[in-house]
Amino acid sequence: MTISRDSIVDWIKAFAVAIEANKDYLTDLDSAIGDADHGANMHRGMQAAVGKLPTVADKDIGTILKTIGMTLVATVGGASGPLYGTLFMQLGTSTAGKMELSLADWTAALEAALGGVVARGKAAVGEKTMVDALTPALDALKSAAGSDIAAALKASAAAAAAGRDSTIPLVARKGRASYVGERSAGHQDPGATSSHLLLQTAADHLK
Amino acid sequence: MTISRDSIVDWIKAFAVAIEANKDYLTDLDSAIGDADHGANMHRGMQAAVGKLPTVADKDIGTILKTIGMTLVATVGGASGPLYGTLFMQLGTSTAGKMELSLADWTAALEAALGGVVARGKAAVGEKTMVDALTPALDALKSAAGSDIAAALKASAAAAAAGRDSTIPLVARKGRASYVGERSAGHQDPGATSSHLLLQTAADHLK
Amino acid sequence: MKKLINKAEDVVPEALAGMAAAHADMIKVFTNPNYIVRADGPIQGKVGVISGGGSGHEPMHGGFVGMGMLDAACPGAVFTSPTPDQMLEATKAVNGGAGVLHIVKNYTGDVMNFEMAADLAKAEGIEVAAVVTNDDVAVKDSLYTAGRRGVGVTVLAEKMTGAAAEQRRSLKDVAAVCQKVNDLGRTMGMALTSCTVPHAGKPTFDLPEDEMEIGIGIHGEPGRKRMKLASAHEIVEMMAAAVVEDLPYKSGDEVLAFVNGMGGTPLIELYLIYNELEAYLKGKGIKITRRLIGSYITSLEMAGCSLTLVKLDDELTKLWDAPVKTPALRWGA
Amino acid sequence: MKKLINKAEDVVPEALAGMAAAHADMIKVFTNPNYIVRADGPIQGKVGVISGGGSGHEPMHGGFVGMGMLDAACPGAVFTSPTPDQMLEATKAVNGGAGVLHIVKNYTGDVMNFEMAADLAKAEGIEVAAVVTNDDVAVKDSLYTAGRRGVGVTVLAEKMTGAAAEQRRSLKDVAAVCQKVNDLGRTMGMALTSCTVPHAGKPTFDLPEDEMEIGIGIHGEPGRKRMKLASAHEIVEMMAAAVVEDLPYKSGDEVLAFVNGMGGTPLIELYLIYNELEAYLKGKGIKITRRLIGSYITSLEMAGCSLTLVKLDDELTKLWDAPVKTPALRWGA
Ligand SMILES: Nc1ncnc2c1ncn2[C@@H]1O[C@H](COP(=O)(O)OP(=O)(O)O)[C@@H](O)[C@H]1O
Ligand SMILES: Nc1ncnc2c1ncn2[C@@H]1O[C@H](COP(=O)(O)OP(=O)(O)O)[C@@H](O)[C@H]1O
Ligand SMILES: [Mg+2]
Ligand SMILES: [Mg+2]
Ligand SMILES: [Mg+2]
Ligand SMILES: [Mg+2]
Repeated sequence: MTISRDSIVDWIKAFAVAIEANKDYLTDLDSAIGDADHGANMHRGMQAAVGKLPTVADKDIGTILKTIGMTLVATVGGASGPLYGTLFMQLGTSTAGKMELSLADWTAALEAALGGVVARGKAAVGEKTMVDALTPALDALKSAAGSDIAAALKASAAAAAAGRDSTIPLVARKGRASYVGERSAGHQDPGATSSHLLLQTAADHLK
Repeated sequence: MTISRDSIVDWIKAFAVAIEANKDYLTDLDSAIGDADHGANMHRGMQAAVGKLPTVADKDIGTILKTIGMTLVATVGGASGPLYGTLFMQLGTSTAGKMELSLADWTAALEAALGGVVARGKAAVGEKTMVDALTPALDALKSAAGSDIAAALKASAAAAAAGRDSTIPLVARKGRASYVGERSAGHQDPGATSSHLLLQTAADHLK
Repeated sequence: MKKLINKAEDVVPEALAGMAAAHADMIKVFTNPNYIVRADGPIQGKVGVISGGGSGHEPMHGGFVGMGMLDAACPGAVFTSPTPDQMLEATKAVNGGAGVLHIVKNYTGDVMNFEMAADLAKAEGIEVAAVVTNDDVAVKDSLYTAGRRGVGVTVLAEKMTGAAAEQRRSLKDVAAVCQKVNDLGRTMGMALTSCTVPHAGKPTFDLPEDEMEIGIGIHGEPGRKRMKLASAHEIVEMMAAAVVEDLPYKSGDEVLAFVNGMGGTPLIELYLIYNELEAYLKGKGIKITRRLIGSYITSLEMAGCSLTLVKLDDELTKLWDAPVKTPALRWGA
Repeated sequence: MKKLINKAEDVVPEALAGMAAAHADMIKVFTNPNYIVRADGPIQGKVGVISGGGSGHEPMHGGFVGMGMLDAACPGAVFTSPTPDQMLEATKAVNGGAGVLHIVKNYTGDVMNFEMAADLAKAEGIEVAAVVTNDDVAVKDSLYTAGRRGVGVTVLAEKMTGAAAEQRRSLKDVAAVCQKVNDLGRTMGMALTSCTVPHAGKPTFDLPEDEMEIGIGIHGEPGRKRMKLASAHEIVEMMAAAVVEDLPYKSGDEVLAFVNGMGGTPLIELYLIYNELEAYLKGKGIKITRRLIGSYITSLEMAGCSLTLVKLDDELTKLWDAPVKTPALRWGA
């Protein structure tokens, strides 16, 4: 069992659809502790990314994912632009030349992606950022090593959901939400929420 | 029976109190068809006028009324400043040197005052201004010539009230309310309203 | 009422004190009666140019006092014409022997108060001329009204008139420039929200969340009509058409375009409006050769804008380009 | 949402088109990616000074492009940091061989995007330095936050840094001036009302009619605390105390005071606030020797203000006084 290139393309599209469906929700979350643009930012970026897909859909997975990353860097802006851009560029670097991915490939790619996000944003778990969704998702993937891909992806999405929820009580220490200090507690982090969507659509579409 | 100097002073004070009590009401009327300042304008002016009273209360009626007029010109501003200023200055000119007024003196003084207002503002009856309250008040005074002063003043106040009410259906043709054209119909004119207060307090206090 | 103020009655004196403290290099502020003069005036042999009106329209007029524009401004209470004593003192203060021009916006109160002041000044031997601005096309100009309101053109007229005075032209010539700007200028305004007069404490009018007022006055006076909120494109089309057709401005005309914010409108929206206006005028063959974009004649915190055009010729263009150094308008100095 | 716009997604490009049309004598606007450069640049031998950030803060930064201030500005989406490709193109466009300085407001997004752009520019052989402004005393500066936000000081730093670059100082010196202004500057802001991000379509936060938010950010980010609406006197006392005590500014200090409107605040209120600020500082023995009053770093239509102080010495005073000719700030030219 492997993850096909076409399902990677499907996943990108599905993520764009999920972002569109959750645009106002993400923006509402960002209104509470940020500046009310996370939904619009991600939507603008993913629309551009989907627009770029036809030019690379027949290339290898690494090229596709790198292109998505570069597109996001050039269109999203804000904090999420460099972070999601780096995430996809690292996914792409890790999968360069591949036409399909094993579970181990995918796990390694996500590890590289998370590494890139942390290198760029310097956030640790517990600081109320997308890292709080991505880290448990990666851990779940690692724990599922050797098992069925669908099950592993599902476990990783579930872990991302739990990670997302874990941000609610946290006091933000990174990004714009850190400016409100204690008042950020009680609100769900928008970036962790979009990151869960990323991994949920991955579980739903990668095969 | 005559009107005493002291009752003239009382009247000025009572008019100031009536303006204060109706400040928000006058401003509300001015909000609908003007610029929401008639109450504040008249209040500012009458406070200053009352403040000036002690310096002239022992002078003749003409001096008192002229001083009030000049004070209003220098403190009210807007359309009502020159108009009420002129009104009082003309009352003063007409009563120069007098220590008491007969009904005929008062009627002549109001005639001069209205003449001054019309000369300055060029409004005719029916154009939705203070002239609509002052004109019938003067007419009522004239009709009451020879009768009891109290009754004449009462009739003149009642006529001013009717004149004030007559402005409601009118379309404004003078002053700021004329800018709204047809939309001014249905609203009571603020200046006619304050002019009624002027004549009502006269009826209540002149003796 | 949400305002950065102390007591309603202290708004004007305290803001004037702030202006005085901030701009001592350009202006001097007198109180009781209130007026603002150029720090370097009176200038012998130069016509003095004065304006004034209610407060709440800042920077107009006080922010326009200085080299190349006004010699004095008389601020009244909020939205209330100043009084003759202010204008008289200002007239005397700026009199350099060449006469004084009063630029008066066409409101009954302003006109009457300036008239009384001019009579008093003339009685003291000062030559006074007056020009009444009345550029607001939203108001029907007929025998049955107080005529059109003076709005946006006033700002532009003050600039060009001030430049003419700076050239030591005669009172008659300076007044003629002012009259010419007024005659070649037209304005239309609109509001998205009401303003709140400090003394009144509540909005002058209510405007539902999906409506706007077209043809609003600068004191929150009701306008031509209330309509459903429209796009910037439609709003500009509607307002610019009313302005263009009124003079009318014709294909081949060169104009000064003034996109003005009413006080609560952010600059990003004014630039967007300017973009629409230029496109609209281009379609009519009218060329914008000079422009002013910003909040210069305001209505407290009202959100909205006004569009003003002035047809330019060589003389007016040069007067517009001439140096000006005031708190609110400055170039070439 | 009441705005003078067409579609939410067209606000930034249409406003940029308006700026381009309005100020062709001073600036050139490029699109895809979006950036604004001086019409007369690049200038050989002069350090290029660049800034950028989300839109919605107009006139910052685009309105500050021109002689004596910025060589380029990169406008992002509303309240969203621009992207590295914009900054890279702008950096290349203004490079006159003496290096390029990036002035970056301290927001995670801005810092990361500018870092990426600097890496790309360096890879193309352009010398790049960056100064991050972080003057907002409302935010706790600790290891556990993203640090203080860059706010009002940015405007003043851009002016003085631009003046230093105009003198042909080296990249190191120009960056040092910028750093110095930032180090000597502190700001605090407050809001009376929320702003509405066009894409969001509704206010970022709700503020009851009798409350205000102290320590607000320029993106409508929540501030230090929410309080009952207070008088201008109390508001200034509270904000100025936080600013003064932070550096701290001391008796005998000379300062540049910047009273900034958030976009929906009328000028009359800003002058009233300035009056309070000057009185407060006088009480502390701090002397305002230069000042800026107006809406220069805004948050769309938010009502509110911010107070910025920069401690001045001879060098900074001269840099402040140096001629500047941009759409939004202009003197001596
Ligand atoms: N330093 C960081 N590391 C990781 N994630 C971060 C960091 N800073 C912010 N984020 C994420 O970015 C999200 C906000 O993105 P967005 O609203 O698009 O950008 P901005 O904060 O610039 O407006 C936050 O919810 C958080 O998850
Ligand atoms: N030309 C005029 N003649 C007589 N009265 C007038 C004239 N113009 C205005 N008024 C009166 O003045 C009143 C408005 O006064 P006020 O609100 O104080 O001044 P402003 O209109 O300048 O704001 C109107 O209600 C009207 O009665
Ligand atoms: Mg955000
Ligand atoms: Mg009125
Ligand atoms: Mg008035
Ligand atoms: Mg943002």
